[in-house]
Order: sequence, then C-alpha cells, then structure tokens
Amino acid sequence: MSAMPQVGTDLKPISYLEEVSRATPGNSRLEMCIQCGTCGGSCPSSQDMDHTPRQLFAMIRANMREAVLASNTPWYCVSCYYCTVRCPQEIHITDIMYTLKSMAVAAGQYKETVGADLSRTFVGYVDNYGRSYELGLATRLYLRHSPLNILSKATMGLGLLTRDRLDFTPQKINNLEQLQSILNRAEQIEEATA
Amino acid sequence: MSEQFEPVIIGFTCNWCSYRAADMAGTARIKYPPNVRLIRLMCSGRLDPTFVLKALSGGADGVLITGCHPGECHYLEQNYKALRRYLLLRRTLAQMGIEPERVKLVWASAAEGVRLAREIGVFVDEVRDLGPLRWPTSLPAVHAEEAKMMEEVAA
Amino acid sequence: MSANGNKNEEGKERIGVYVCHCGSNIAGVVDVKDVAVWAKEEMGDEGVVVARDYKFMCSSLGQELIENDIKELGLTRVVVAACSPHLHEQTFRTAAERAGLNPYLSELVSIREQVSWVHTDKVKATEKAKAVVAGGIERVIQNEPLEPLRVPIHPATLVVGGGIAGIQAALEIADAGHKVYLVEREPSIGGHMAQFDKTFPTLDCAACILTPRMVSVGEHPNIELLTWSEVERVEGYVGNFSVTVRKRPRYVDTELCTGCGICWEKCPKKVIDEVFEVGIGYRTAVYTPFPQAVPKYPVIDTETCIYFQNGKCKACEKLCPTGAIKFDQEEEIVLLEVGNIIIATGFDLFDARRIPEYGYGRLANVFTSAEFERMCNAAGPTDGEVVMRDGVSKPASVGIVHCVGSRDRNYNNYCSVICCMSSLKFAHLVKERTGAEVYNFYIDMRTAYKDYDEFYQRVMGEGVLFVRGRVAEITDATRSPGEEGKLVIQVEDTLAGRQRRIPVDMAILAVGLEPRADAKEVAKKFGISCSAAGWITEKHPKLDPVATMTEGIFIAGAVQGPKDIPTSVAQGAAAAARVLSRISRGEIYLEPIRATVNAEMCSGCRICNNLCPFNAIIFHEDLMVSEINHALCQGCGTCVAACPAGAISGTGFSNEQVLSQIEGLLEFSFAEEPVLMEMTPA
Amino acid sequence: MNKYLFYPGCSMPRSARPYYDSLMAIKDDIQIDLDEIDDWNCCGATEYWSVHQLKAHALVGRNLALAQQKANGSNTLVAGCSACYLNLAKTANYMRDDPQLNRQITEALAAGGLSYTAGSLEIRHLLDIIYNDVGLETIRSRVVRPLTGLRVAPYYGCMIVRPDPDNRYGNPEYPTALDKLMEVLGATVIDFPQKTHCCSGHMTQISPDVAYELLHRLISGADRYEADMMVTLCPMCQLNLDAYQGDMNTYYNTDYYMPVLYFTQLMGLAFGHDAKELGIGREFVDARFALAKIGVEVPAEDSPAQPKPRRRKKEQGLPMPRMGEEEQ
Repeated sequence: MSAMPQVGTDLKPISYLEEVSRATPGNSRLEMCIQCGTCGGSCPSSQDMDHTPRQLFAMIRANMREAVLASNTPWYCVSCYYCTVRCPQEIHITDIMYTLKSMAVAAGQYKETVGADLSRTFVGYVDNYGRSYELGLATRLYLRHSPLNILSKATMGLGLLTRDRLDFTPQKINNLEQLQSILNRAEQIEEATA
Repeated sequence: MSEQFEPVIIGFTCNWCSYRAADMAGTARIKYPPNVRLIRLMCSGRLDPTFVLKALSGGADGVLITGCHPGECHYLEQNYKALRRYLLLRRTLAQMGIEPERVKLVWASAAEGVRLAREIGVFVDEVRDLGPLRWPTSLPAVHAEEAKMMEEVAA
Repeated sequence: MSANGNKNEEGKERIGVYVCHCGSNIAGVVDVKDVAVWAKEEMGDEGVVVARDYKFMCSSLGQELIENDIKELGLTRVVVAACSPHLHEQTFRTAAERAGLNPYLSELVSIREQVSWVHTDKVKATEKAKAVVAGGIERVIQNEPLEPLRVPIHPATLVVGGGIAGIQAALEIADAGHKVYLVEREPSIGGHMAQFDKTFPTLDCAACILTPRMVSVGEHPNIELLTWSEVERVEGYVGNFSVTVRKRPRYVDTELCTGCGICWEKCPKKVIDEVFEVGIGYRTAVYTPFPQAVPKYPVIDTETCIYFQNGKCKACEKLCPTGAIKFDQEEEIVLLEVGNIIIATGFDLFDARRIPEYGYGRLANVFTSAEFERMCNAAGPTDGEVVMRDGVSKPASVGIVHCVGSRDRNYNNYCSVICCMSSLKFAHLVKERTGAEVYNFYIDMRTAYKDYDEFYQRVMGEGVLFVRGRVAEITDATRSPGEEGKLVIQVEDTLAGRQRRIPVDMAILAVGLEPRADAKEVAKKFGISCSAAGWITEKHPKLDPVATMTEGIFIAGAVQGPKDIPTSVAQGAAAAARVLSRISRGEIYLEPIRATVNAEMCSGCRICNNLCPFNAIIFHEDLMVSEINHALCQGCGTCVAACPAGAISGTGFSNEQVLSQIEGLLEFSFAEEPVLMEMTPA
Repeated sequence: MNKYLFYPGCSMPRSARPYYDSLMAIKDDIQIDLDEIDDWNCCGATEYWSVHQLKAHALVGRNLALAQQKANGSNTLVAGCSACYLNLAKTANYMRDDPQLNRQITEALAAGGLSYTAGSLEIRHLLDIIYNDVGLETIRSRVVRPLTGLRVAPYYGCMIVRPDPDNRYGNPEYPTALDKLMEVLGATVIDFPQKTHCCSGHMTQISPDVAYELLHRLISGADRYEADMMVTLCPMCQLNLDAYQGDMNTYYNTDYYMPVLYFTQLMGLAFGHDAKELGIGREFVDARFALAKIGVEVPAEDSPAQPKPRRRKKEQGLPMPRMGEEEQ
C-alpha cells in the first residue's frame, strides 16, 4: 500500500500560554479560561495586585511575556486557593501563580523584589539546614528591604524568644547530604525538562 | 522511541449506546489509536462467546466488549446477561491458557464518546503490554466444544 | 431477470464497493482511491466486480452511480464505505431498492466516524479503512433479502407532563380529532409557566396567555386529563403501547365537586407550599395549587391534613355543599392503550444551597429566581409586592446574579439558556415596582432569538447597571460603615479590571435548569436514553430533535435540555405533528431485525424463555418448542446468543453475518505492514 | 489506640510550641498514638514552591519516603499545620495521579537512596483525624470542665479546606468540623462568616499593609460578633493573628484585643489539663482575661506582663495613611 507522510505533528514554536501550561504540574487547564473574573473577585489581595489573575491570563494568551514576568500579581498571591476552588473552569490558578513566580525568578525579571527575596532566602535556609528559620528569615529580609522597620520587628522577634517560640540558631536535619543530593538531582531534571 | 508491537483489537458495540458513542467520538474528532476495529450488534446481549473466540483465533490480540451502563440497557436488562457471559468467558479463556485480560468489558452510554475513546486507548496499551496472542495449539475440551458449536451454527 | 440473488458464474455474489470522500472529511486522512483500487484487485475472489470512489456518495449523483451499477453490472450486493449507518443507512438502502435490489442486501460501513475523524496517521487509517471495508464485504455476502415489518398504529396518544410543552402537544393532536391522555403528577396542569408573572421579552402576563390553553385542555372532548397521577409501567412497542397509570386519591369526588372553594377557605391547617409557592407562600391541607387550576378540583394532602393525622377535624367534609369530600377514596390503577407517547416532563431548578459562598439559606435576603417569580406574581404570597424577607421593607438596591449553577464545572457545565433573559426581566420588574438601584452580574449576555437583544437594550435604557463578572461571593461580613447591614456582593468588574464590593439590600440568584431528579428512572421506564446529566437524548440533535431512539416515543420541551417557552411550545407542536403523521398513515414499517426459532433444531430446553424482557418468547408445551412473537420481539438477539442448540437465528445480525465480518476485519493486521513508530508524549 | 505517622513541621516545635505541647498533653485522652517520622525536613511552605516546583516536590517527597520507611503499621500521615498538610497531600496526589511527575520525583529521591510508593500514604490534617477518627462522642466523654460561656470564633483559614485535594471537608467555603468540636467542648460558637478567609500567609513579610488589611478583616469580624477569642488549627494563622495583632492595631489606630488559641489548647482545658501544660500564656495577646470568664487561672509568672485589655474605640476609623518607612 502507498506510504503517506505523517500528519498532525506541529513544528511551530509553542506559545507562551502553552509554555506556562506545560511548566505547571498536572493539567493546569489554563487554556480554558473564560475571563469571568471569579478569581479576581475572590482574591483577598487583588486590590494590591497590578493585574487581576484574570487579566494576567489574558496577557499570557496575548504572549505579553515581559509584562507578565514583571507583574507583582503572583507575588501578592497568598495561596488561599479561593480562586482555585471557585473557578467554574477548574483552572489550577494557585499552581499557575507558583509557576509564574518560579519563571520570574529564573528569568530574574520581577519588580516585586521583597517576595522574590523572601522566597530565595527561604530556599537558601531549607537547602542548607533542611528546615526553615523564622528569625533569620525575618531579619535578613528586613535588613535588606526596610532597615528602619527592623526595630519594630526585633521587638516581635524578642517577643517570640521570651515566649520560647523562636530559636537563635536554625535547626539542622541530620542527613542533610541526602536531602541535598535529592534536591540537586531534582534541579538537574528540572533544567533538563525546561 | 522503539519499534513496538501494534495489537489488533476487535470491538463489539451496542447499536444504542457504545456504537453511538463511537459516532460521537468521531463527530467530536476525539483521537484514539487505530488498532481497534468495531462491529455493531443490536445489544451487548447479542454477543455470542463464539464471536470472541472466533476473533482471537482469527488473529485478534484482544477483544473489547462494550454496552450500555447497568440499568440503561435499551432492551431493559440484556447488558446484565452480557456481563454474566463475559465473566464466564474470561474463566474459559484462562482454562485455555489465554490471558483473560485480553477480553475487556466496558460500559459506555451514547453520550460518552470521550470515555469510550479513552477506554480504547487504555485497552490498546494493556494488550500491547501483553504482547501478541499465541493462540494455543493444543486446545482443551472447552474450545473443542466451541469449535463444534461454530460448525453447527455455520452449517 | 431480477438482480436479487443473481450470482455470477462461480456461484459468487456480484459485489459493488463504493468509497466516499465526503469532501475531505474522509479523503483528507484515508487514501480513498487506494482503498477502492485495493477492493477491486484484492477482494475480487470474494466477488467484488466493481469498486469506485466518489466525492459524495450520498449525493443524488453518487446514488445514481450505485443504481446504474446494480442495473448494468447486475450487482447482487452493495457495500458503501462512508459515514455512520445512523446517518445514511436508509439513503443507500433506498437507492438499492430503486435499482431493484432488496435494500437489505446493501451494507454501509463507517470509515468517517470510525476512521478518518478519529485517526491522524494516514497509513494506518487507510489500512484500517480497508479492514473495515473487508468486514463489510464478508458480511454483506451473508446478508439475506428482508421485508420490513408493518405495524398498525393505535390512534390514541399519551402525553406525559402538563407543562406548556405537553399542553401544546395535547391540544394539537386533540384538535386533529384524535384521543389524547394527558398525565400530570401535580394536582393541576400548567407547569412552571403557571408560576410566572410576566414572560420575556414581551412582558405579557403568563396567566393571561396560559390560562385559556389550560381551560381548553380541561374542556376538550378528545383529551382525558389524569392529574395527581404518574405513569407506573410501559409495555409493548410502537403502535401498541399499553401503559399503566397510578392515579393518587384526591379524597374529592370530582363528579360532585364544583370547585367552589369553601373547603380550602375553611380548612384550619395552613402549611408552607414547597411546590407551587417554592417555600415562600402558604396553602391549606386541602388545596388547589393556584386559583386558575385545571382541573378545578382540590386534593387533600394526607401528610398535613388534621383528619388524616389524628382522625379529627373533617371541617371540609362538614362544609362541602355537595358532599364531595371522600376520605375513603382509594388510588386507582388505569390501563391505557396508545400508539405513541410524548414525554414533556420538564425540568427542575438548581438548588442554590449547593453554592455556599452565595449564602442562600444563610443570608435572609438572598432569593432564588423561582422565589422572585412568585413574589412578582399578583396572585403570589406578597400580592406582587417586591419586598425583603421581612415581608414589608422594600429594597433600595438589588443585585441579580446570572449563571448560578450553570456554566460551572463544579455544578453544571452547560448554559441554562433562559437565565440571561429572565434576569433581564427581573431587572425590569424590580425597577418598575420599587425604583431600586439594580445591578446585573453576568459573564456573557446571551440574548439570541427574536426580540431578545432588543429587550436587553430596553432594560439598559431603564438605567439597570450591568457588571461583567461572575459573582465571587455574597457576604454579610462587612468592612466599612457603608456596608453595615447590607449584603455585600464581591465581584471582579472585568471591564474595569478591578475587584468591587457592591452593597445591596437584596440578591436574586438566577439558578440554572437541571434534569428532573427522577429523569433517569423515567428514561428507564420508557426505554429511552438520557445524557449523563439526565437530559433525554434526541434521535438526532439537529435533524430529529423531538424523536427518541425508541420508535413511537417522542419528547417535547425542557426534558430534552434547557429551553424557553417559545421553543418548548414549538417542540410540543413538532412532536404532535410527528405523531399525527403516523396516526394518519395508520401503520409504520420497522426494521425486520427479529429473532426466529427453527422448530426442527429447538430442543425445548427453554433457556431462551426467561431471557426475553419483552416476553416475546412463548413455549408450546404440546410441541415442546419455543416460538417468538415478532410483534413483541425487539431484536436484541440475546436469545440468539444464548440458544445452546443454535436453533434461534437473528435476522440482520445472524451468526454468519457477524462471524464473516470478524474474518473480514482481521484480513488486515499490523503484522503484515511495516511497524510504524508511535509517538508517545514524554 | 489509633496509630498514626506524624509530621510536626518546622513551626510546631518552635513558634507553634503551644500547639505541640497541648497536642502531646491530650493525645492520651483521645487515644491517638502519633509516631513522629525521623529527620523530616521542611515542607517548602509557599516560598520554596515559588522558586522551584519540582525541587519542592522532591523536598516533600523525602518526607513521604521517610514516613513510608517508618511503617509503624499505619499508612496515615498526620500534619498539624495546614500548609504542611497541603504540601504533603499535593505531592502525594501528584505522584499518584501524574505518572510523569511521579517518575521525576522518584528519580530525584533515588539520588538520596530513598523511594516512595505512589498512593501508599494517606495525608490528613490533625483536625480531620480528631473529628472523624476519634469522633465527637469520645471527645464529649472526656470533657470534665466544659467551656461554658466562652464565645469562640472558629477559624479554619485556607489550606486545610482548600483546595482539599481528597475532598475530606466537603465544603471549601463553610466547613463545620471545628464548630461542632467547639460545641462539644461546651463553648458558645459564633457563626463566623470569615471562618475560611485568609490570614495573609507570608504577606506579613512581603507587604505588611496587605497583611494588616487581611488581619483587620478577620479580627474586626470576630470582634463584631463579640467573640472572646479566635480558635485556630494552623501555626501560620495563629502567628499572624496573634503576633501581628499589635502592629495591625498600630497601623489602623485601633485597639482590638482578640486572643488566638489552638483548638488543641481548648480541648486540653476542657479535658481538665492546667493552662501551663497546654502552653497557654505564651501567646502575645494574653488569653488569661478571656479564660478567667470560665474560671481558668493562668499563673501570671508564666507570661510576660500584658496590657490590660481595653474596649476598642466605638468609631472604627478608616486606615491611616501609609508610613513613609513602609515604602521601598
């Protein structure tokens, strides 16, 4: 019988929409957005976002990569998952916010520096100790971003200390090497698939 | 990517539900592997075990039996009879030394084109994992009877 | 010489194979020419004498092509490889018949729905197409000439459901002079429409246009009305259904009752009416749902009637001027003989409690559309006053929420069709009756159909405020003095691109339409199929929207899916027209797909006897053989498969046909082809 | 005695010490055996997920693997922190439902000589096991000092009820488990409309003014219903509502005084344990005045001096203009 060329294999570069969708674990359903605004309406911090989640999704469809990466919206996401459970299209909105944050960090393109720094500092502690470390987290963050404010925070930290609710030194897990080799491997896979 | 075994699968469908589900899958352009070839019966109750054995002996690597969901049979309750025969059939196959997993029963209503397409995909993979069917050369009595029955009905 | 059974020299059938391009629908994926060439060359031994491909086999030219070949080449069998038999089987059978070939000696195999539309790999698709064609060829050889079954049509019709769709259908048929039985579950006909005050887009009063129809149903000599009744069992088949109806006792003798109303005026037991007044109004224990009820006779609700609860009272009996109250009345079982059935059982409303963030049931001044309809109705619990839950204060601001439970994968992912328009109607009514500030919160404004968008324009002109955004939540958790004591509707105004919190006095939830809670049981009872959600499946979504898969059973109105009044009425009339054409024909032809017992081969084991759900198999004790009544047999073939002696044969799907088709399908297996590599997504 | 695998998470041993202590105090009363998994690591909170998603999954994966290793005859892994619970559940579910992700995480774990069998563990929150496994009847039977007269605002926060991957709470907007639990303890439970609103998570670090806004909504809400205290089930929520309540008051020029305790602490009180054992007194907004209402004595020396609670000003006042120092 006569052989014929394969069909359906698309060779065109993938859109920003597909990029974000693929970078999100599982099926994000991002392409299903009907722009109803349930997310923006439910979001407790949307007043402080420079775009509502819905607008951000429209921008993603419009391939406005830089504008999306620069938006503070993902960094103002408080992970309350209201949008996710209410979305009539079952779009994994909160997960997509995580994706956008990690993309912004990777690209080094974000205006909202505090959130990114907090996350990066946090990751630093976890990578080096295996546990998070509130005091260090707070102080390092405030030293960088609002040195004046550190005083008021210090009293708070002091409060936690006096109430035996804070350590001076971070806690370290025993088998840190194991954790680090796991994380390194994961990072390699992440880069390989990116 | 490696060369992989492509099984041939015969699918029996009910005129009222699963065949229409297949139509729907088509109309909705839902893709599924081309390995399966469908036969329309009026009802899964029409499925004579001989059909399945005929298919397997004739070169099929698997047989997919589809019918209306329990309680939704167009003929009220015939799909339950199909279910009983199916269970019996799987035992028979096991006795013949054929993996019972090569025969699968799936319910799919006329509205479930997507589901049917998905089930077909799943079954193709399952049969692919089982590998090509080696039809037993020396067959136990069970199949001899079936063979006789086939001659009878053919006569 | 007739073309039928005219074999060629080697005693083989003379087969023609016709491969359809269906434009590019098939040809785009399947190499149709290759399939035709192959059929001619490779299947010659099977008796294929001609094989052609053509752009549209179903076109008149395509059909002529086949007819000419039958005549000129003396074809004895025809195989068409095109679309699904459910679409065009009849087309090609008729073509064969026109050319003098028995229609049942043609086969239509699907290489569109089952090949070109579901596969992308052209090589594999073409190969599968060949297998499918081979299956058809092997099968058609085994086909036998058949004659369709003639079935007489009983002229009476059963209409189930007394809403506007059922009313329309009943009137159409009755006016044509034929008997109609109209069965309604509630004490009165009228359905949802009877609850409304105004209807969109014309704003004419629902009662004013519905009541006359209800009355003529009640008075029509050809309509027998069975209210407070439900269909219990349906037996038989198209043309001859026998239906069992359970008639609940009214405890009122309709021969004596004049509907004067003294009983319900004097009844001391007031209860909340959860049905007609959707929980915001009251009725008595003996009641008619509403003043214009048809029939006018009341029913006694034994759940709440003081006499039925503790043996006392009997006020109605004492006061009834005609002595029509009959506490000892018992339920009746009515048997009906009908030729056709129209199902118009309508819809239920989405339960707004399922969306907690909208606060219905928790926040007093959140209402559903149904509650608001009753509130607006002059005969309703508030005499048409639009008031808040306290029953007195008028709202100064009202928010109307669209798409409640619709277009939402958490609940129902379909559009309920009517809510946009009824929400616009509500907006107008609120403005008209309270002058309140009105907000409509919508995702997309769906105002298709005649004069609908004009109505939208009109309501906009009336100063109603539209916010494009799906409401996120309705809360009493206020944040600022301006919100105190109000309901706050939180939403993203998607056109302004920011979140808004709009304080209102009252919120109206435009709840979506759902299939009746018992839709699946009803479908089973009538032997028809319904979608996963529960909407009854029509025979063809575009070309046969009022018929079902089951001969003789039709549908009308929202039982098929969300619908507004005009469409429901149109469907009622359409279903009636379908029934009338059958009645006037007096008989219909059915597929001769039936099972037959070969008395010689029957061993009398009776295995088949209790397999048949239609009791079509009778056993002759004297001859010790089973026999099948073709009128009752539905052709499922279960007995054929079960007969250990192989004594039962099923026309249309005989063992020979199926076994041969299997052989054909298996003549091509991937093993013979170069194994192609399948892309599996990493 | 129900056996469970237990994941404390970074907060419980430290900033949420009272949560941990009170849980340890009551676990015998309600017959639960919590087997802490060895050498567990951070769950990634929300921050880690913001930087590397697959690494975050691997991070959680290690905890799952260690839990499976522990195999104490239970396949239920319990977390007291909502964020920990959700992160553990998220990874466990993705490994169960997403073959590709499962492959990748498994591969990463192998680098550390660990492995986790997808679908082998059930991830549940502490409230879930206390409400469903222990059950209200058992709890009622343990109550010796009912919290009669104490008005509590049950506060669930977000991540325990949303997205609720295994649909354990049924209602992501209006759960009632904590409400019913508090009723059983004898408390007066207010129908708190903000019960599942957000505590602002790490906004306290990223954008205090957003955080104060969200905290203000919750605390003013509870105050409007004249709650004596809010009761929480998550360390993050408790820390934000408790430790930042002062800053919030300063920011809005209000003087709300809303103590925030863990539900385990109130269970402990009802079961007759003494306040100190339950870590009561370590909160910023002193609960002793509220508890005095029901005759619970909190020894003064156990907690630093506290301002006497003032009744808040009648007029609520709009937000003050932002202080210059808060801007970057």
